[in-house]
Amino acid sequence: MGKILTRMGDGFLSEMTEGELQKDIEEGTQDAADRAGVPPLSADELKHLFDIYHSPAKFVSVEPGNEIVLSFDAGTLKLQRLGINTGRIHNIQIMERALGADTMEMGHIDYSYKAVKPIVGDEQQEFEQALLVSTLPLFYGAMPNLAIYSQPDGPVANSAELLPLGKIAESRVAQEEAVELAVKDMVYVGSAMYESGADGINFDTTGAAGDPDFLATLRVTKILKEKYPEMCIELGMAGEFILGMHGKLEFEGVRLAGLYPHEQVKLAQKAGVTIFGPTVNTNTSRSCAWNIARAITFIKPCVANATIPVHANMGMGVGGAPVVDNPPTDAISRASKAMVEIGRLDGL
Amino acid sequence: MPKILTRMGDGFLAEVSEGELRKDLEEGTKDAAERAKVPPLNEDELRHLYDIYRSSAKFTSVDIGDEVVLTYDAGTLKIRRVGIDVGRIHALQIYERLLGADTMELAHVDYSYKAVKPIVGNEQPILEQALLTSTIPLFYGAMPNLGIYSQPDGPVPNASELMPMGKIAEARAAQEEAVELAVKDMVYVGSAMYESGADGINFDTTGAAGDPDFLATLRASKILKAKYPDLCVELGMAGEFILGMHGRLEFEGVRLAGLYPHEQVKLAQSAGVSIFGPVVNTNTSKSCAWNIARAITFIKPCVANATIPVHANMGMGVGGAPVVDNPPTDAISRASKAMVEIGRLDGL
Amino acid sequence: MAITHAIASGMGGMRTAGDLVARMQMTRGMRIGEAKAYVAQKLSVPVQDLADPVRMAEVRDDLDLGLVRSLPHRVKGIDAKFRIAEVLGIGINCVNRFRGRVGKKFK
Amino acid sequence: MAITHAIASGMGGMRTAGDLVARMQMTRGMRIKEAKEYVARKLSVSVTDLSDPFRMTEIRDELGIGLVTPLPGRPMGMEAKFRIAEILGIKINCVNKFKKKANIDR
Repeated sequence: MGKILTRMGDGFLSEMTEGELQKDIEEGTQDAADRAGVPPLSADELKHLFDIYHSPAKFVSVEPGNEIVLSFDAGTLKLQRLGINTGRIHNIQIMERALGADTMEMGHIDYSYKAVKPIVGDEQQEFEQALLVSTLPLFYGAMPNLAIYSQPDGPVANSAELLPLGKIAESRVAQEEAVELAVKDMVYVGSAMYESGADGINFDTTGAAGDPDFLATLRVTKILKEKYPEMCIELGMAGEFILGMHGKLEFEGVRLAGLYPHEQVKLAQKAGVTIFGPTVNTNTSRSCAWNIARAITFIKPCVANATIPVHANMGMGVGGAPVVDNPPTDAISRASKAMVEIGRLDGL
Repeated sequence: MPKILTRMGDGFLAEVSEGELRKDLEEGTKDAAERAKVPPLNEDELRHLYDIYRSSAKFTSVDIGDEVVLTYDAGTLKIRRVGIDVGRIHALQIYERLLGADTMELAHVDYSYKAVKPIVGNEQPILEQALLTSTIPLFYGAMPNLGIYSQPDGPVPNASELMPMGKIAEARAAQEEAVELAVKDMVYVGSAMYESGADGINFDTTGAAGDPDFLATLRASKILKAKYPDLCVELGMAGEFILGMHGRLEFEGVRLAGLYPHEQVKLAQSAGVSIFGPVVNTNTSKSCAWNIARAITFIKPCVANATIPVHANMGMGVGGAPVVDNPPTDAISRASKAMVEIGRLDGL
Repeated sequence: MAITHAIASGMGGMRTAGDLVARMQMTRGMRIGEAKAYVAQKLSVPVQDLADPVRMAEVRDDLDLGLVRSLPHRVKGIDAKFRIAEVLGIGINCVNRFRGRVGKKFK
Repeated sequence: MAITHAIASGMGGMRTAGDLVARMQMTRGMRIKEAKEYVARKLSVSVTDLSDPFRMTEIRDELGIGLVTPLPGRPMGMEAKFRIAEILGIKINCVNKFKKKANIDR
């Protein structure tokens, strides 16, 4: 029985037997099914996954005709992070014309709506120029990033300092204040960029600061969609599970803490989201096969529950992709194919 | 008697007679002399100013051999503000090779040390790459900008909300807290940039939020110079007069509120500043001649008191330059020549 | 990362019809199958042509929807988006704003 | 704004010796006159030569301290700054950092 070359969630190459691979896939789907109370993958799906991860090819892909569209979080920042000294309009053109991107996004280096607010005029000026010279749909994106509303960076009391002191009520009040401020900033920036001609607004890494983060973004979406019914709003998540940092927050009668992707998408739809981006985090000490089986198990019922397009997050450390800055194409292409073919996605 | 074409402080063209021009110069210098309790310009200097502003030439300049060196605040941002989509290293190269800049400055669009802190790791690689490809001395610059430490943007209570409520002590406490936080941020970012190889750090528009702003910058300069004795610190001001927003703050026994440039420079020197940049604001309802006579009267004793190089701020709305985004070369070149020749400056 | 996904499962943006299918998801909230069928019908091509760069280069050139190679005298940028809005029968935010800015005659 | 000042009263950066005079202000806190005299002495030229682009182009080329129009084979950027530090007898922060990184810190 030949050894299969595979990778761990931290990117390291490792070898496993067919039996080990089979076991990893089964355990991965079971883990997700137990946590989210959703069905595990079927025998056919597990067989398909096994075939994808069993392949010795360096690169795999979906079959012709099954391609989906890609949206990009932190779009223009990715080139900046690599130290490529181009302007952001150049970056959009590089993504559009050199890399065949379906959509693109302009983002500010701090990638938080709060940080964009004071310089939104500078952002609009550049964004309007970008729209004149690009053809693909252009998002403006950033994170709700509720954490930076806490002292010493922001105005509200720091709930992560209050909680260990047992000041639960004070901590909740601080988080509720942060929600109000974040809603204001996101509506302000989202409106400005839409008025400048944006095709869409992306709320990325939503829920990074737990349920208040998710609540703020759902409320903003609702406000923006009422204000601009034609606006495309993409809501991308930070993890598979809404952390109950507050614990009691609700949106339209549904408690947010503890929701999994198949439940999150329903609220996103209610709020008026156009494209939903579920996320499943990668466990670095398990294999990529274990991780992708687990990720697809979370995502599949989310796609089934959706009436809107679903673009799963498949960047570094999410959606079965290993947690490594320089991503190995073998692992990414396997995750890409598996997620699209078994998860039945509309995009990534 | 022929009319002289001149400009008002708001940039509008106006005609004055020879007598009116002379009167404007005399009143301008007198205004500054009375406010700062410094000597007015002498007969020879006024005569020289008169000749500069009486000229009908579109452009004027210093005599050959009298040139000074120029530093630039908000350096790379100026290229971005006019909507040229180039990376910041390109912007530096444009200044170095196309515009003949003596020095240059790398800057973040928000231009505040507080806003740079969370993304300093993104700024450093850009600075490091810029240093590899440029020859002229390179500053990293931003504003102390104490205003953004106040709620709802920042962590401390808002002094300008507390003051009208009569909560003077609370307002002062809030400003003192902001000073502590700003010092930390400036030292953090300044150190990071110096460690990345910056030739200098520029604290621009210092004092914009009054005496706490100035105090924070003096303290940050002192700490940085103690840490890195070879670091060049440039300290540029926001206005001719330190606003007493707190009123009682002192640096090394000297009360900061109400200080004029010739007094500010002494404190800058004792804080270890390498280059001091005094500012005199432009009065838009007076002529450029009135404004420059007034500005030079403030700056001359500052230069006389200095043992370090003095670079007067001569950008939009300061140093006798009119308050207008698209600056007329006639007015700027006259102010430039007058300030250098009569103010006896080391740079602009 | 982006390149790998684009090759493994992406439609291919302007090389194919990826940007057009994305626009249907964004403006009408269509799921992938519906969006592809809609675009194919509007372009009068079978769905399988949508991800074929050879075929789509021809179709995009014929319909003036913007080419990934910037050829002289062809639409690029905002003018291509005017055509896309027309061909797909959708509103494009910046196209509408452009119309507003250039004067009444073009509304 | 910047262009007007640069023509009206600026030294001219790399077109002349503006960057070198700036370095003396920045590293030694010299006033303008002292800084110009220092640089002129180090370059063995007169102070008037410092703001003459014609003369300074020759000097900068001879000394390898960077030309505003980078010609092939001539020092530029970091290379030029190595020589500037040596000729002016000053420390340049990024040059020292570079030496460390490239392991030529002797």
